Amino acid sequence: MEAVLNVDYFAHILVFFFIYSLVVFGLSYSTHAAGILSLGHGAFYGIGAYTAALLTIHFNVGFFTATVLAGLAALLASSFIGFCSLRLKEDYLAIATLAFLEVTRQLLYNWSSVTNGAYGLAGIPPAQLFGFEARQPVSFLPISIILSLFGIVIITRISRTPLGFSILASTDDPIALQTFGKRPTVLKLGVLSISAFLAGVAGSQYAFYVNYVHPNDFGLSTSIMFLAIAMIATARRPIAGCFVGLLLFFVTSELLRLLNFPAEVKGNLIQILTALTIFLVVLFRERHAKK
Amino acid sequence: MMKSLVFLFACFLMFLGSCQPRGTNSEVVIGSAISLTGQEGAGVYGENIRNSMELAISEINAKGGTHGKLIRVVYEDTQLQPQVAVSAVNKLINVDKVKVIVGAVSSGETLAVAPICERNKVVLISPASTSHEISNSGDYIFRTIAPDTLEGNAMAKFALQSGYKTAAAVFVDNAGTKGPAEVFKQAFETAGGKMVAMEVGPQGSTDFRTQLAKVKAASPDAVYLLGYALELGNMLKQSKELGIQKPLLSFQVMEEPKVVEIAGNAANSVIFTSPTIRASEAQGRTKQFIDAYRQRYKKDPGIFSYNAYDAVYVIAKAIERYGEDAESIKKGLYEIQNYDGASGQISFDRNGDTAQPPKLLTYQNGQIVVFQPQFAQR
Amino acid sequence: MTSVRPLLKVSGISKSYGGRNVLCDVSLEVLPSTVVCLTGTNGSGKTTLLDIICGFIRSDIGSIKLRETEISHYRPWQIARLGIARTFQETRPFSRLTIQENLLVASPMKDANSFFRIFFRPKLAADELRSARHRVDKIGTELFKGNTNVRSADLSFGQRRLLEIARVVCSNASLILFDEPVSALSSESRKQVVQIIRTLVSDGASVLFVEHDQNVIQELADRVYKLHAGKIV
Amino acid sequence: MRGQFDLLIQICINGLAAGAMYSLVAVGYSLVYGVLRFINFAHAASIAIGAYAFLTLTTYLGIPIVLAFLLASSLAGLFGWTLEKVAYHPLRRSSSLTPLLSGIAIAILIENVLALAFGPAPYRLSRSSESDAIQLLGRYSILRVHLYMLASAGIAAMLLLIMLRYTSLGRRIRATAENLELAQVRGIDTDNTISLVFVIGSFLAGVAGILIAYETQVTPQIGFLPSIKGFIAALVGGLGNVGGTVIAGLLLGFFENVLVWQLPTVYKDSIAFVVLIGFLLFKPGGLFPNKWKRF
Repeated sequence: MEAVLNVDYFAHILVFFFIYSLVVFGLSYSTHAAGILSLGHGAFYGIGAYTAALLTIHFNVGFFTATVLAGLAALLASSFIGFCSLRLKEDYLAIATLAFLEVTRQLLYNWSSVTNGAYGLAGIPPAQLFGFEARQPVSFLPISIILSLFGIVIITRISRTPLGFSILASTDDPIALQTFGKRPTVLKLGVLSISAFLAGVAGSQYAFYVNYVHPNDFGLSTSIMFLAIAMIATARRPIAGCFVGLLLFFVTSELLRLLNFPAEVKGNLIQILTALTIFLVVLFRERHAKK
Repeated sequence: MMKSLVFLFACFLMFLGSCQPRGTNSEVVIGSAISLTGQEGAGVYGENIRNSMELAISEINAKGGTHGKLIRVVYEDTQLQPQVAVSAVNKLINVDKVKVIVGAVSSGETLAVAPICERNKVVLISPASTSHEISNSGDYIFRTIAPDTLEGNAMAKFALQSGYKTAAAVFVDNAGTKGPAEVFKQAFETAGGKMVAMEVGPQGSTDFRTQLAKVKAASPDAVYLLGYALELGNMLKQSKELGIQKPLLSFQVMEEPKVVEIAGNAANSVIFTSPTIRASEAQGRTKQFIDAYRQRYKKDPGIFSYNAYDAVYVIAKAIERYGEDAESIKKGLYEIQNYDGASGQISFDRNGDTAQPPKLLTYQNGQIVVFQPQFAQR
Repeated sequence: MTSVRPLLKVSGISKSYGGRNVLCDVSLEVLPSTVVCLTGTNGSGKTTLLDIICGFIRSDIGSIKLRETEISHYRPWQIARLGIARTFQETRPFSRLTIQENLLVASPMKDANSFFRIFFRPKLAADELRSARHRVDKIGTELFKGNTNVRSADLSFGQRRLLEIARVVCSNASLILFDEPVSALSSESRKQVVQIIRTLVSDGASVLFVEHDQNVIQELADRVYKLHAGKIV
Repeated sequence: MRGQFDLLIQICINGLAAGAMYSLVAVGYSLVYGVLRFINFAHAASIAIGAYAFLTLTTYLGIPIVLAFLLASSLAGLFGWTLEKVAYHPLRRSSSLTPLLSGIAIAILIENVLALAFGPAPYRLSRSSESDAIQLLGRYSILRVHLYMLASAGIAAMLLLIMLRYTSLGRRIRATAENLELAQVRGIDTDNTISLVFVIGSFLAGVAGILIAYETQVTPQIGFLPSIKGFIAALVGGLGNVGGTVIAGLLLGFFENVLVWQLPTVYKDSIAFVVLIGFLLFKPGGLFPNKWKRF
């Protein structure tokens, strides 16, 4: 009597897998290649989600335009962190991105005339693409796969060209890079804005898939989750590393959900596993980093 | 590297596909998507709900279960985050093949999972989300807790009857407390009253001294304090510390023992609305539930416990009458009228909401008693 | 033959750090496709002068003219784009990149280096990249016997020195500043470096290099400036 | 008008109270950053450990308050020591990103372990006079625990200044802070010095945790907001400048509450973050950024 293959469960997880992949591709590249540790990607994700939600609810903009505008909104927001990265070095920049995240979250909560504050925004129409409505997870999956491929193309395209080598060089030795006419800060800002754009696009997908957005989803725990996944990647293989990180994350969180751990322990266990992965990856990479 | 990646991805897909729905057909499986861990005291609400559901199920199963089958609950943690709630509900619907889910806790989560339950024709019954925005989010969506409009209006009526001309409100920036505050303001002002201060505290903060100082300066006739497990206790304590002499009004979160533990004797003589009565004056089904809960868990039931207990019973009642598929549960629930539950009289309207009439209660040296309002008859 | 206008004209450059004047009133010229040597004891301000010319350090007074443009207030990347490249005394490879990638970063490419063009002008970027790769491989085989995808962090000191010089060659700058190019090199690679500098000059580039080794100076320098305690002697 | 005047005074007192807590937390931050030039994200964990240790010692084991106070804070200090040995020492030579990440990881780890061990619910420290309000001039109120916070922040700052100026440990700390390699060359056991700095910083965080617990309640997230606000105060005061940090903490608490006198009170927390961004961008040295003499 039970369906052999519960497609919806399968599809739902894969949709989130590919939505998160977009954010994580950008974040891992900006962290490892451009050396910008950002705790603010939860905010870019949120800004993308809210932009798409507001555009579709109030101005019934189409799915595609809303997604592009959501990405651009996040890109615009990233200019603030870009400005900070000009003047601050790594650890101060990380704190500035944390402040940016918290201010954005407070804004989403308090600007209730626009964002409906703590009630969140309901009634976001599902994604319409070429005439059919993607209501079920299965029908939404192709969209998120395509957009994830879009993210892969962008990041690999950059990392394989001399532009990508210059980006790596901008962290290795910005002084020497300048003697060849390249501008390290412009390169870093370029990477940051592209990763913010991808996070914004992912945010709009989340809005269209869940048809509801709430400020509580775009706080520090989301940023840290993205960072934990992005940690696995390396500058040389950003995409492959992210896939390993994503697989690790989803398998552990879904596995824990399926094993009948007492429910109240699961939430903490997932967090503890995330923390341990970050810690072990950082320690492992430190031990093997060639000087 | 690519080969190993593809291989890894393949096992991931197989792993996902392989998780067959468990559950033999000799038992009814109910889903429960509640916050068991997370920020802002999320775990407290989950624990209250889980304890009451387990209590109700053990009682029902002791009497042979429902529709000839025993009941089992699968719990999923939502961490008070809509994003996590969506995945939790997805797993309950698609893996555990549940037809009814008790949850979610915060209004944000319920609004996020409601469309999924509607789409998959699964009944969602929330024991905790009070926002009035949930009322029309679908005909599979029910609640065993009254919408915030009820308590807001009831307290406004009481304030007007007591002759208060001005009032102030201090609440936290989340749906559960913002709703009653705004409803109270609307009702109070339409009837001629005047709100002299509406002070909001940011999420997760426990320091309301400045908000309360502004309220004290506005010298209202009464102060309406709204917060949850981590906030309300501190609001009360800090009002006493700031020497606010005016009568303090509040809502059903006052039932939560943790709030009184934090507030200490500041909780005394706070007038609050709540459909249930904890401790001394409770009678009938509520008293029976309180005694059973204390006997099993050695502590008093907290907020949402009563509503979760009733949720299980009304589900069992619906299944008993029409069967365990979602349509029958839905039909059965809509037919439940003035069911005498632990959280008061439950009757579902066409929105799936219930309206247990809130009673006026207060604390006297640590005990909840019914508040006898001596309105000056004018 | 004073009618030939100098490629680089440094005049009246002074720089002092907290009271200690490192350079005072230094002037020199580099004529097109000539080799000029700057020599002097350690700490006589040679590297500081190079840093000032490259824009890393701002001189207190004085002017630097490249052909007609005054570049003393330009930023390092602006000066580089005008065709000045340099090597460093302590080698500064891009450690995470391979030799080939180091050389590609050094080669001037407009299309393959802009975020905009690699997406919207992929064809142009691809052609430019192909020709650059071709030049880089030629230099790679010449200097590193072909194995150019070795991470530069794993190179020996001598190889890193060669990499710096190869990078400068790839950048086909018109003026190249060498900071002790042959110091601590084996005699065999020392000859190789001198040979490269000669070919560069014959291709029309000019060179200003800092050096102590007298016979290298003899071999290469058309003109020698001697710096002693910040002043030209 | 009388009401508004009273309100302003009470708000200033609230500002003082909040500021006292921020300064106490910030002193620990400033010390650690001053020496190592990096931000210890796991400072929140030391606060939580101090609070929970005190809770267990007093409520469950019934140890007298003063003894429990010292024991709990030294337990937090011990945590600081292990934190440095496990999470930061091995990463000393890496880019300053990695210690940040391991700090975040430890902060999450401790928060969740405490939530598992003690449950998510808030606890109240046993009823005692520390948290009763004192009426000033009959109209304004401040908690006794706020005065304790103010006192301990001041005492801690003074003790630290004296220790750093006149004791051999102080000289070793300043040498390590000035230049790690140079200090090593001069035969100073820098690793031991750095661990001691962490012990002191976390001990102070433990003290702050206990006093915060008295002020409100004990939850796994007790250290989160105070540690961020404490860091902002440390930065505003000039990282590494213990004296300036205490003053900056008071100023932050003061402005946070006073600005909200007219603005809607919901912006209270965002003000602190806007202050942080402002100082990070335009005055990263903080209010009193004199060079190393700042100790």
